[in-house]
Amino acid sequence: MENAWLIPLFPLLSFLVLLIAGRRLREASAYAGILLTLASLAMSVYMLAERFTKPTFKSESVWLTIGDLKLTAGFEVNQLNALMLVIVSLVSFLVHIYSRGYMHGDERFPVFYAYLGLFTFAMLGLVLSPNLLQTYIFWELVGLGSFLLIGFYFYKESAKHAAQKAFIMTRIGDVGLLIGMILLFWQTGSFEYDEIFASVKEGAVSETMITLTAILIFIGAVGKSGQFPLHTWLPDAMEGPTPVSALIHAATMVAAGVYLVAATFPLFAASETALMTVSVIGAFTAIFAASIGIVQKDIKRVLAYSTVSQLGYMMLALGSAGYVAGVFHLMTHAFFKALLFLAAGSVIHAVHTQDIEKMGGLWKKLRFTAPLFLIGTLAISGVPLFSGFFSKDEILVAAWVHGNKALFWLAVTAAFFTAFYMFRLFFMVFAGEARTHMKNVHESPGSMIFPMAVLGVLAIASGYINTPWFGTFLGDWLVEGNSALGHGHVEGPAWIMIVATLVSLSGILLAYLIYVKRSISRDWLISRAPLTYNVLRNKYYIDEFYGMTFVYGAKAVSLFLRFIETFLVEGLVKTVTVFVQTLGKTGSKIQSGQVQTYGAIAFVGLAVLMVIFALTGGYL
Amino acid sequence: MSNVPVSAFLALALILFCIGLYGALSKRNTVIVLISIELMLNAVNINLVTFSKYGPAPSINGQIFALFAIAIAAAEAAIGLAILIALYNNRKTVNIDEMDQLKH
Amino acid sequence: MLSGEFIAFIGLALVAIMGGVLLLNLTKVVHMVVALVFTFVSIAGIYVLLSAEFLAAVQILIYSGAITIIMLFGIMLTKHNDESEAKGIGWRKILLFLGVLAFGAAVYIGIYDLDFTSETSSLHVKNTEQIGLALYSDYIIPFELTSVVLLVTLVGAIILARKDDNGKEGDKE
Amino acid sequence: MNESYYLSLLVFSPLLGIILLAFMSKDSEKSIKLLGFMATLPPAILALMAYVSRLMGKDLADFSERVRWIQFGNLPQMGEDFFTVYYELGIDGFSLLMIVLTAILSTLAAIASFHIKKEWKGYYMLFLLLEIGMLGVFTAQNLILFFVFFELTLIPMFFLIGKWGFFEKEKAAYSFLIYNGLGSAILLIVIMVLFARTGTTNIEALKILVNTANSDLITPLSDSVKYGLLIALLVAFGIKLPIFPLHSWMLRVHVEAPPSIVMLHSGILLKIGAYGLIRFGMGIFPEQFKELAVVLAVLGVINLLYGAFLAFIQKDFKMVLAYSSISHMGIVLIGLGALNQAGIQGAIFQVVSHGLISALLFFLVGVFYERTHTTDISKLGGMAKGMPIASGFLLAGAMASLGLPGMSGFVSEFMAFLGLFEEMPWLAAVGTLGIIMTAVYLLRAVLAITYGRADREFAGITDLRSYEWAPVLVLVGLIVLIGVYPAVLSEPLKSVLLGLGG
Repeated sequence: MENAWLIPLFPLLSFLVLLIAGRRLREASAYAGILLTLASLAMSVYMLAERFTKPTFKSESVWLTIGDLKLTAGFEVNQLNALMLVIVSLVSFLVHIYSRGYMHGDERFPVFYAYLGLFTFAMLGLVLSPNLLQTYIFWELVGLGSFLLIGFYFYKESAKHAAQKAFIMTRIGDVGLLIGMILLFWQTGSFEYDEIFASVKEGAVSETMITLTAILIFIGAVGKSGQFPLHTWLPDAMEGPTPVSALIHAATMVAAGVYLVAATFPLFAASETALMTVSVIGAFTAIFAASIGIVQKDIKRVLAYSTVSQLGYMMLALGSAGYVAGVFHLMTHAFFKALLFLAAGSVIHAVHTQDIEKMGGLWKKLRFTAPLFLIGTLAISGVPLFSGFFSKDEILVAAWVHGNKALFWLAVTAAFFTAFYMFRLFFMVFAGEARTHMKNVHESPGSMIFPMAVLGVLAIASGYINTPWFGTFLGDWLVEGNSALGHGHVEGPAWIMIVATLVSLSGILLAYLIYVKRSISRDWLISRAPLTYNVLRNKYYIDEFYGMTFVYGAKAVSLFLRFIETFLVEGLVKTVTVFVQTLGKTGSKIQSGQVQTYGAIAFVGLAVLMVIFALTGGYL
Repeated sequence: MSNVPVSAFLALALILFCIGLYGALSKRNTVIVLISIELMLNAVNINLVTFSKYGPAPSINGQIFALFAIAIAAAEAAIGLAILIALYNNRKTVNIDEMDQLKH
Repeated sequence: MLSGEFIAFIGLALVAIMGGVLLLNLTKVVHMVVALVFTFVSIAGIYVLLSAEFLAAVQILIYSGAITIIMLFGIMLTKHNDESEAKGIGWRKILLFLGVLAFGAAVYIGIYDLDFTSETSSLHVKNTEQIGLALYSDYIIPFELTSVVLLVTLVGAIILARKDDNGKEGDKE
Repeated sequence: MNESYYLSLLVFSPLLGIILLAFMSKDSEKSIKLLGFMATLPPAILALMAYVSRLMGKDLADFSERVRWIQFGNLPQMGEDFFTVYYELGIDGFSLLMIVLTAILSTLAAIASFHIKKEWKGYYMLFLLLEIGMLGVFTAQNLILFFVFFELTLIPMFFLIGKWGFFEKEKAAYSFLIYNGLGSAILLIVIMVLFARTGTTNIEALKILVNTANSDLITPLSDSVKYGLLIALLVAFGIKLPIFPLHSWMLRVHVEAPPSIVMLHSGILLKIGAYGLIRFGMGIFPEQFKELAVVLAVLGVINLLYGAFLAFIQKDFKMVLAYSSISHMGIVLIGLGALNQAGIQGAIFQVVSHGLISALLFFLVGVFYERTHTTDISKLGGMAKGMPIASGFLLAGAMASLGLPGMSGFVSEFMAFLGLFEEMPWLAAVGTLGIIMTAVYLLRAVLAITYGRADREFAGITDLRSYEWAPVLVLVGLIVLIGVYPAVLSEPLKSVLLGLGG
C-alpha cells in the first residue's frame, strides 16, 4: 500500500501527455487514456485486496510551513478510501473506453481525454486524502474537471452557462467547507482526520463548535452533491457530453459530497443537530428532486434529477447514522447510475435527440442497450434481487431505526416516485411505437456496449456483498476497528423490505398503466392540477428565484457600489480638484496688481498669525 | 505723578495706528491713503515719546527718534504727493483701484 | 484719582480718536484732511503730557502745518470723484475690518497691563536744550543724513511733479 | 566569493542596456527589441543566482554592502553615523523574493513589449530605468535610499503610460503621477520626521531606536507621534497598494497603459505598497501596527468585496482585471491585519502570487488586444475557437486568480484566511463572500471572452506566436510550482517571519 500515491498519478500523466502531444496523437489519445486508467484500476483493485488483510496505511510529509505550523500532505488507504478507489477508477476506466465510441469524430477528441484524465486524477487524489486541507484541494480540482467537461462544447451558450453555474454553485458550498475546515483547525490544531476525530472524542471541542463545523462541512457536501438548495447546477450540467455525465455527475464527483460526510462521519456523529440537518436535507432533496423528475422530458435531465434524489437518499442514510447504508448505496448507485447514463448516451448516440417525447419503440432497434437500460432501471427502482433493492432497504432500515418516522415515510414516498418516473422514462423511450420518424437508428459500437455490460453485471451483483440474507460483508468490513462509524449491520423489522418492494412495484405498475396500457390518461396531471404540473415542470421555479434574488442581488450591490465609486470616490477626487482649482483661480484674482490689496492681504495674514500666537500663548 | 498709566498712551497709539492702517488699506483715494500713513507714523511717534518718558530706561533718545521720524514723514509726504501728481498727470485719476500696473 | 493730567489725557485722546474716525467716515476729501488736523493737534497735546514740549511744537509745525497743507495742495491739484468712496461695503472691507480688530486685540493683550517701575525722568527740564545737545552730539551723523534726505526729497519732488512735456513717457506698461 | 558589490551589480545592471541603447539607431526595430530584452537578462540571472545560493544555505547578510554617502551636519560628539546617510544595499528573504519576481517579470514584460508599435528606443530605455528603480526599492536598506529608488520608478512610469498607452493615456499618466506624488510626499514627511528625530534612516537601526524606551533620541517619539507616522505610512503605501478609497488612479493606469507596462505595474509596483507596509509599517512600529491591525483587516475585507462586486459589472476586460487587483490586494491586507504567522506569510505569498497571475493575465490581454483590437467583453466571445491555446491559458490564469488549489492563488488566499479566522472569525466569514464573488466575476468575464458563439472570423488570427510562449509558460510554470510546492517561497521567508514576531 506504500505505492498508493501512484494511483492518481497515472491519470495525471495521461492529462499532461495528452495536453502536450494530443494534437499529434489524434484519436490514438484514447489508448493513452485507457491504458493509464487501466493501470490505476489495477493498482486500486490490488490496494483493495491488500486492504482486506492489512491495516490502514497512512503516509505524510510536510507540504507547507507557516512559521511554527506545519501542514502536511500525504495519502491514506483505509476501508472507505480503498473502496472508493476501485469505484472511481473502475467507472473512469469504463467511461474512457465508452468515450472512444461516443466521442468518435469530435475535433477536440484528445482534449476530452485530457480533461477526463485531469478529473480522474483529482477524484482519486480526493479519495486518498488523509486530511481536510488536501481533501479541499482535490475537492476544488474535481470541480475544475467537472467545469471543463461541462463546458466541453464551449461554443454552445447553454454549455457556457451550465459550466459557469456548476462552478459557482459548488464554490458556494466549497466556501462553507473552507470555513468549517479552518474553524476546525483552530479548534483542534490540525487538518488531519484522525487528529480531529481524536480531539472531538476527547471533548476538546465544544458542542456548538462541532455542530457549526459539521454543518459548514455539510454545506460543502451540499454544493458538490447537488442537494437542496444548491442542486440547480446538476441538471444543467447535463450540457456536457454524456460519458461525462455518467462519470462525474452520476458516479463519482457528486458522490464526493456523500464521501466527505462519510469520511468526517465521527464529527457528525458527535452532534445530533448536525446529523439531523443532514438527514432532513437528504430526505427533503430525495422527495423534492423525485417530484421534479416525474415531469421532465429530457432523458438526461430525468436521470439528473434521479441522481439528486438518490444522493439525498445517501445523505438521509448518513444523517440517520447509517454509515454503512450510505456508503453501500453510494457504491451501488455509482454502478447503476453510470449504467443508466451510458445507456442513455447510447440512445442519444443512436437517435440524436434527448427529448423522450420524440423517442419510443426503441426496444427492438437497440438490442443491447435496451436490456441494459432495463437492468439499470430495475436496480434504481429497488426491485428485489437487483443491487438498488438491498442498498435502499438498508437506508430505510437505518431511517426507521434511527427514530424519525416522518423521514422514513418521506423516503418511502420518494422510492415510489423513483420507481414511477424511471419506468415512465423506460416505457417512453423503449416501449410502444416511435413517435417521430427516426432514420438510421443503429446500435452503438462495441466499445460502448462493453462498459455498459460490465456495469450491468455490477448493477445486479454488487448488491449481494451486503445483504440481510447472505451476510453483510461490506458493512462489517467498513466499520471494522472504528466504533465511531456505528454498526456494520442494523437490524430492522422485516416488513420494511416488503413495504419497499410493494412501493417500487406499485410505482412501476402506475407507470405501466399510464404509458403502456394507457388506461390512465397521460395528461392526468396536466388537466387535474395544471398549477402543480407547471410548478414541477419549472422545477419549483428555483432557478428563477435564484435569478431574481442572488443574481439580481449581486448586480444591485454592484450597481450600488458603482454609485459609490462614481459619486463618492470620484466625487471626493473631483471635490479636491475643484477645491484646488478654485484656490488657484482665487489666487490669480487676488493678483490684481493693486498694491493696496496686496497690503490688505498681507496684513490680514499677519493679523491671523498674531491671533494664533496670542491664543496659543506663544506671544510675548 | 504718573496717574495716567503707560498702557493708556500705548492704547491710544494702538487705536490711532489701527485707524490709520484701516484707512491706508481700505480707502480708494490716494491722498487719503497717504494721510492715513501719516496717521500711522504719528501713532508710532506717540509710542516712542511714551517710552522715552515711562519706559524701562527713560531718556531723551525716544524723543530724538520721534523727531527723525517726523522729518522723514515730511519728506515721504512730499515725495508721495509728487508721485501722486505725476501719476495723475498720466492717468487722470487718483483712484487707487485703477493703479494696477504691477499686474502687468 | 481724577487728576488734571488724566482729564487732559482723556480729552486729547478722545479728540484724536474722533479725528481718526471722522477721517474714515467723511465723504469729502477736504473734510477728511481737516478732521485729521484735529488729531494732529491733540497728539501735540499728548506730547506735552509726556514732557516733550519741543516735539509738540514740531508736531504742530510739521503735521498740522506743512503736511496738511501739502495734502490740501495735492487734493486741489487733482480731481476727486467722491462717489467712488461710497461704493458699498465689500467683502474686503469687512475682512480688513476684522483683521484690524484682531490685530488690535492681539496687540492689546500684549500692552494692557504693561507697567514699568521707572525712576522719575527729568525730561521736562530744559527739554529743548536736551534735544539740542543730543542731536548735535550723539546723533550728529543721522541728523546730517536727514538733511541730505530732505534735499533729495526736495529735488525729487520737483522732478516728479514737473509737467512732462514729452507726453506719455511715464506710461510704460 | 566576494559579494560586496553583488547587489549593486544586480540593481544597476540594466544601466548597461540603457547605455548601449543610447548608441542604437532609432529605427532598427528588431535589434532594439532584442537588445532591450537581452538587457533584462543580467539582473534576472543575478537574482536567480542569489536565490539559488540562498537555497544552498548561504547567509543573506553576506550580500549587504555599505558605503558612506551623504553627511548632514557635523556632530562628531554623537558618533560618526549620526545624520549620515549611507548607500547601503541588503536583502532578506522577503526582498529576495521580490527581487527575483521583479527580475523575472521584467524579462517577461520585455518580451511582451514586442507588441509596442512606436519609438522602441525611448521605450526600452525608460523600461530599463524603471527596472533599476524597482530593483533598488527592494534592496535599499535605508529610508532615503528607498525613497530615491521609489521616485525613480515614478518618472519612467509616467512617460511609459503617457506616451505608449491607449486613448486617455495622458490623463492616466497625470493621475498616476499626482496620486503617487502625493503618496511619496507623505512618505517623505515620515522619513524626514524619523531622520530628524533619530539621526538615522537605516531600517534596522530605526527598528531598535524607535522601539526601545529611553533610547538616545534627539527628541523622544511619543506614542501619538508614532501613530501619526504609521497612519501616514499607511496612507502613503495605501495609495500605492491601493486601498479603498485611494484606488481610482490605478484603474486608469490599468486600462490605459500598454499591457506590458501593466504587467510590471500590477505585478511589481503595486507590491511596493505591500512591501513598504510590511517592511516599515510593521517593522518600525510593531506596537502601533498591532493596534491598527483591525482597521487593516476591515479595510482588507472592504477592498476584497468592493473590488469583486465592481469587477462583476465591468464591461471592459481590463477594468475587470483592474478591480480584481483591488480585490486581491484586499487579501494582502487581510493577511497583514491578521498579524499572525499564517496571515503574514499569506500576505507575502499573495504579493508574489498576484504579481505572477496579474502579469500572466495582462500579458494575455495584450495578446488578445493585438489580434482583435478590443478588450470589450461583449465584442469578444468564442475566442477559444480561433485561439484555443491563448484561451486555455487565459482560463488557467483566471483559475489561478480565483484561488484554484494547485495554483499559487490558493495557497496565499488560504493562508490569509487561515490567519484571519484565528483572530477575527466573523470578519473572515464575511470576507469569504469575496472568494465566491471572485469566481463569479472572473468566470463571467473569461467565459464571455473564450466560450460561447464566436461572432468573428478567425482567418488571419494566429494563436500564440513562438516568442509569446515563453512568458506564458514561465508564468504558468511558476504559478503551478508555488501552488504545488509552496516551500519555494516559504523557505526563504522563515527567518523573516520570526523577525516580524508573528
